[in-house]
Amino acid sequence: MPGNILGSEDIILSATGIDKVFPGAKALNKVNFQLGRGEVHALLGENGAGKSTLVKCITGAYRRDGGRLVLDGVDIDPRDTFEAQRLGIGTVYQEVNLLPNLTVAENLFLGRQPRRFGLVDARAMNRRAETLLAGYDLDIDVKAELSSCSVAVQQVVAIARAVDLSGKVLILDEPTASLDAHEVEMLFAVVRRLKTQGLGIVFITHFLEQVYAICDRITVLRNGQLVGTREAAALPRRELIAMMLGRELGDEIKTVAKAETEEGPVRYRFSGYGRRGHIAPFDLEVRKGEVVGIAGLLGSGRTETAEILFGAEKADSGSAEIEGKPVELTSPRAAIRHRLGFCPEDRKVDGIVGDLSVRENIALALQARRGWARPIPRAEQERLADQYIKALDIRTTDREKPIRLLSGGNQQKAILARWLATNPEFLILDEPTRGIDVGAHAEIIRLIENLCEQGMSLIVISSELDELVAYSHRVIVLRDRTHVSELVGEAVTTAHIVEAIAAGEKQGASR
Amino acid sequence: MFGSAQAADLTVGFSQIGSESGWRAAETTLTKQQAESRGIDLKFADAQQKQENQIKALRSFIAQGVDAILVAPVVATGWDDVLTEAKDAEIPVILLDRTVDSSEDLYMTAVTSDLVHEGNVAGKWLVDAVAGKPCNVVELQGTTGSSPAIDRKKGFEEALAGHDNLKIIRSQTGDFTRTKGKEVMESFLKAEDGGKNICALYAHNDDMAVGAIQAIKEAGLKPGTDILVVSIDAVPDIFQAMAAGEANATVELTPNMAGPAFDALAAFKKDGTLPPKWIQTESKLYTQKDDPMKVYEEKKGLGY
Amino acid sequence: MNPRYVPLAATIAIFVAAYALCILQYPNMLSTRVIGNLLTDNAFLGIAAVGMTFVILSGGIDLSIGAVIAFTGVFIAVVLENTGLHPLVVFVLVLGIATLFGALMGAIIHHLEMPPFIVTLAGMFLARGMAFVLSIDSVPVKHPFYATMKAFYYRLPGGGRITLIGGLMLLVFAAGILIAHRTRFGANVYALGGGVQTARLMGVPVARTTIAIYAFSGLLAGLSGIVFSLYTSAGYSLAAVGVELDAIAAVVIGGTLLTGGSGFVGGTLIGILIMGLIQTYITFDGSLSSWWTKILIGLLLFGFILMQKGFLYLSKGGRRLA
Amino acid sequence: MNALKPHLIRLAPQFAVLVAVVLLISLAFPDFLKLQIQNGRVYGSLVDVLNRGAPVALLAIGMTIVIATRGIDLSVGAVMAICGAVAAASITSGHSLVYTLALALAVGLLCGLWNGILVAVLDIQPIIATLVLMVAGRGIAQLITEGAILTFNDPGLIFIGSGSFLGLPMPVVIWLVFGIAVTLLVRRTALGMLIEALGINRRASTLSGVSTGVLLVAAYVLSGLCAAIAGIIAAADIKGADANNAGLWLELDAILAVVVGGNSLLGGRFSIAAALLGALIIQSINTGILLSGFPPEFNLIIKAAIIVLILVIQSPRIRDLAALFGRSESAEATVKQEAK
Ligand SMILES: Nc1ncnc2c1ncn2[C@@H]1O[C@H](COP(=O)(O)OP(=O)(O)OP(=O)(O)O)[C@@H](O)[C@H]1O
Ligand SMILES: Nc1ncnc2c1ncn2[C@@H]1O[C@H](COP(=O)(O)OP(=O)(O)OP(=O)(O)O)[C@@H](O)[C@H]1O
Ligand SMILES: [Mg+2]
Ligand SMILES: [Mg+2]
Repeated sequence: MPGNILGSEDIILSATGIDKVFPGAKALNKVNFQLGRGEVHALLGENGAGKSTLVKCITGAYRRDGGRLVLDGVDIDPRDTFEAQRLGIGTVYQEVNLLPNLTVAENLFLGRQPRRFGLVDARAMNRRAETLLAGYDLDIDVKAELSSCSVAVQQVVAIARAVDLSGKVLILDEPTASLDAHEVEMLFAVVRRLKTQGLGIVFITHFLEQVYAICDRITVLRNGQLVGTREAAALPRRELIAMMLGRELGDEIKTVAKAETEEGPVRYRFSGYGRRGHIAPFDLEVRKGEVVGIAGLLGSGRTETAEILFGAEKADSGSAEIEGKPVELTSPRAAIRHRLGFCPEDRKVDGIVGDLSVRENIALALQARRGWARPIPRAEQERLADQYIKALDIRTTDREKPIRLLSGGNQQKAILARWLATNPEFLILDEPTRGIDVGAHAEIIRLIENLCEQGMSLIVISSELDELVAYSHRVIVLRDRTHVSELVGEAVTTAHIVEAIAAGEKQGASR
Repeated sequence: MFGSAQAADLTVGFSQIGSESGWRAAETTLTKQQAESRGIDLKFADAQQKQENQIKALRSFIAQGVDAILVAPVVATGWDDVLTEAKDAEIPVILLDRTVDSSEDLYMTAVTSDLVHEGNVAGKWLVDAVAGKPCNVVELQGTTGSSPAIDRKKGFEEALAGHDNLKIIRSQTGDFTRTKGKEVMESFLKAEDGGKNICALYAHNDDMAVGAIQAIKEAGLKPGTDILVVSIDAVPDIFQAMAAGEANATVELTPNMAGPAFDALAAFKKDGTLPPKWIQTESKLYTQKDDPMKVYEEKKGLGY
Repeated sequence: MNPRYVPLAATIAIFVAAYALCILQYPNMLSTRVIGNLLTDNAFLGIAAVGMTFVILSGGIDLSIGAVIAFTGVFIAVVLENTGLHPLVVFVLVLGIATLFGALMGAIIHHLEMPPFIVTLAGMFLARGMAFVLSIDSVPVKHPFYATMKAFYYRLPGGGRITLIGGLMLLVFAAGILIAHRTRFGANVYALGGGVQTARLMGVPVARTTIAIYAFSGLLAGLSGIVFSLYTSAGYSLAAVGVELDAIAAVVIGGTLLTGGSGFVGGTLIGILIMGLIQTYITFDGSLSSWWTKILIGLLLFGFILMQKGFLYLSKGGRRLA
Repeated sequence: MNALKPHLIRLAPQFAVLVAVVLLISLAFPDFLKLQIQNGRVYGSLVDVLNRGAPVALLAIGMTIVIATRGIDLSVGAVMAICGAVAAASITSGHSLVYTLALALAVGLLCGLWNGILVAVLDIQPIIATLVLMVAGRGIAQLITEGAILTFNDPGLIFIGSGSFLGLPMPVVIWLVFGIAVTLLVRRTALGMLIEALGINRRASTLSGVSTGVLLVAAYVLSGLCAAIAGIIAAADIKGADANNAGLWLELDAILAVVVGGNSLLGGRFSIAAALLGALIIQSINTGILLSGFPPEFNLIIKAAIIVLILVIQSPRIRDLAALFGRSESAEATVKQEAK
């Protein structure tokens, strides 16, 4: 077994023989994990491999069923995350785990507010919060409630909090899932700084470029078991993927020459569509079998565009047409009746129905469209669920498991399955590949391509420009809640998109 | 800033406990009628069964500067402060239907019946009715902790003391309601051999007795014959039952407490005569011999 | 203005407007007597409502407070009657019991993962049951110390009084505001209200906080019981029935969300005053029958909630899809 | 049979508790289990439990659905009083039985609609929204009866309260039939699942196209209907509408029944059958206390103690502990197998 590359005095955190059993599933099986001082250590694996579970066992969020934890040469057994924090382990959990009802500053300093005469000194706290966030280029009102911030801002806040908390170890569980390149760079700068301070950093992600950009060593898990630990520099990408999947993967992203945008008839036309204070009026046309990508920086209004198209937010100007006929898309229900589908960005809040089973979650939208009086027979639901569990490779012990017990990536796939089951003609995907592993990532992109070949129209929002470029016929670039430019056909390249965003930025700056 | 005192007419504040029973509603109706017939401006405050609300109401009557206050206290204790305040503001207070355990100089008079006495009258009737024969009695108590429940129990037990032929074999609360009266009676019947063991029922109010009578009938027994029924209050419905031979006796608690109160008040306002500290209303016993249908017709319209 | 404070501002605005309307109709309502009464008469409710605010902010509910108030009163009266203990000693004793009782409920809620609604409902049965067992009679308190405490008030010009208990309520509110907004414990309470799971992951000591919250609510219910016993000079097992619902209503009218995590202790004070105002208005009117009183209370409650909604709606300019 | 199995497993704890409570009572009072036929109807304490439990059982049906949507309905007691009063007022003023029943049920629906609109459209928190009707509703009921008990003699209406059908008291027949009907309605259609989804995550359900607003209103309307039936039964039972006391504090018993039935107050998964068992458990305790002969001042303590005991046994933590015991054994077994 590898792992003895470092001398024991260089090990800051060592987990040996960690076991974790959930009813019906063995999530971790005698996993060993060694984290060095001043090291960035990637923890990789497919969705449901047990990465988050291992992290939670280390931070005391879960009680481990077996194994030993040694921090800085001392045996530890944190009973809760509070204790782990005190021991110097700062963590960003996978789903943004902050409190929406507290202010940004309160979130940052919860449990360790600066005090004067025994009372919380709010002014000092806000000041320190501002300085802290300035280090991440985030200039927001720290007195605002967290719920008023976008997912991305929340993610940055969570990172800032964890970094500030970590004296010895920093654990980042998919911190970059909703960040764009700029924020990622910023995060890496911070990580490098911490590294020189001798912290051990655990980094979980599904973006392999990021792994190679910053990590020193890589540990791979599969099905709750340790596959191995390697030096990043000595592990070629192909081999890494094979370690993770247990098989070779073909082309990750087929940058196939996509079928020329057929100049077919416009199926969906939105003109002057907008909502005051949310998104400026825009025109949008989508053809049959066309994939329209939406790019932009955080908070540029991509999610709002999607929500308004789907009727989750009511448009207060403009009109919508489907095949030349004017339609009212004023509620999700109406949109679904016109065969639209919408896979939201924040799966925990907008997506999953936690206590319902995977089967019911998949059947939900279809059932809602059929109406309550015509239940989908149980057998049919089971067939549907099984079909998508197989097609999307959803890792679950069985289809009757409550969906909240699935790993993050697998939840995402189940939500996608919910919409595919309704057989939509127009599907809006907001960050569909967030938190999805390499294998499944490729699957989903293939799926998107298949869907549009079958004549489905798609709008895809993604922060991963490579991916966006790979399947989009057209890309719309947003800035400041305004559609600023549209790239078509040959012009759809990463470079052009970045340029369009930047041009917008310059434009904005000159204003 | 302060409202001009109404010189001509009297303004009287009335703090009523609430409206938890037909009897209470009748008392309210009669008080309003009495006030109207005397040209008194009655300020009515319903306390929703809460003493704190009654105290609040009294305070706000004082703040408004009424000429007198009627209060039907929900409980005997806890009135010293607010009564002192009223006294300081020189507003006479008359207690209706129950007394308080404050010092006597804090209120002008109390118009009440004697709750213990009521229980006693009911008990005496039963002692006489069974005439020395052994008799097992079941008791339906009022709301646990309420003063009528405590006093009517006490008075009844006093009347039975020394008559060893009478035994209270079961006693449970029926919350003064018909539903609970019926439910509890059902369980008494089950527990005492289908009711064969029970010779008489004593209920702390008529409503529970009416409920219990239904339970007895549904169990296949004859209320009034197989099981004697005696209760208190004299609400109209019990007279119907008596007329039908299903109830035997009831002790009247008159809902007209306000009449004597207003009389006393008028006398006081006229020439300062102070009434006696306790104006006791009559606790009249009605039995099947008293032409129950006639009494029913009399009482029907009183808002019970 | 920070959007956080909009509900609070709305509540205050509504209260002031409503009071002004009342005065227009009954000029007497501006007297210091009415204002003093508003404080004195609602003192016990206010104190209990502070505890309830914390519980609700944490996403829980405490249905036991009315029963605890009754128990406290009966306990004090019975002990004073049967022993030679000084009332202050009895107060300390009963506060200890009430706090322990609350802590026990908190521990059950946390460790057995049972819903607060049910645990505190059982607590309500238990506390009132214990009061019954102590005495079903209403027991007067005749200790001279009570008279001393009651003689302790500040006379306002115009005949109104700020009594000891009215002042105590204001103090408790001040302390509550300080604890809620200026201590780590307070922040943890809000954190629990935002989501127990998340709070746990963020390192909030969930067990300790939950137990402390219910213990605090128990303590204040006990204090409220003491105030009630001072207010009525008696202990009565049927006292304070349904006070928990009044307290909940006051908390919610004060702008706190029942789902937890959002609201202000100061808002609860306004809520209490609004409820007191409704009652004062009804007695000043004096023409309402028992049933119209209930209907009007319901309608006014509805009116206040509606106005608050209206304010929020206007200030936010519409809301996200629920 | 196989399809029934998960349901039976779900109901097992409630069954066990009910049996335990009944056995406990019959230990103290052996006649508790005795049933006999009298006047063509079954007669005995067990029937009393079913019969007296009718109002709470009916309320629990609606309450289960409302709680499943993550709401709560405090107004049911008051709505009972209103509907009982309406029925009594209508029958005494000479309307036909059918008209009377229709009117009372319609009023119940209306009350439910009011609550539903407050919760779903005005977005008021359920406790507070229904508190409005809880307070005002009793006033409305008293307004109808003017504070008195409105007595009636219509044999048809009385039959609903104390008549019998196939030897069973009418209230029992009514709640059984209604319970089965509602269960079939929600389980044979997709309503059950949609309500659960709504209760667990309203926003996600709305985004999936579920008409959450309509469902929410419907839940409260159903609760209003249940309260109306319960109110009619309560009035018919005592041949009079007691606006002051009908249904007083029954909302708490109904909520307790739902929870004793193992339903979560946080919404989501629900079982009506379990809630009905919960209602029976509570009624058994009540009847048992009455039969026990203890002085009434002990009623509350006994009730509280038994309920706490039941809930502790049912609490997720204790269940987990039990499961842990079971599992650690099986885990050991698998380890041994692996070793071989
Ligand atoms: N509380 C739980 N109860 C039962 N099973 C669970 C629970 N939490 C996680 N699991 C299961 O444990 C396995 C590991 O989940 P984990 O969240 O650690 O995966 P992961 O590697 O983080 O995946 P992802 O990349 O999708 O986040 C999954 O199969 C999941 O279904
Ligand atoms: N870096 C930032 N600084 C300040 N505010 C931000 C920032 N990023 C986002 N926001 C705010 O968050 C809100 C989110 O808008 P929206 O959800 O439409 O963004 P988006 O383009 O979908 O971004 P993403 O989906 O990547 O989070 C906006 O109101 C914006 O003001
Ligand atoms: Mg994970
Ligand atoms: Mg977005």
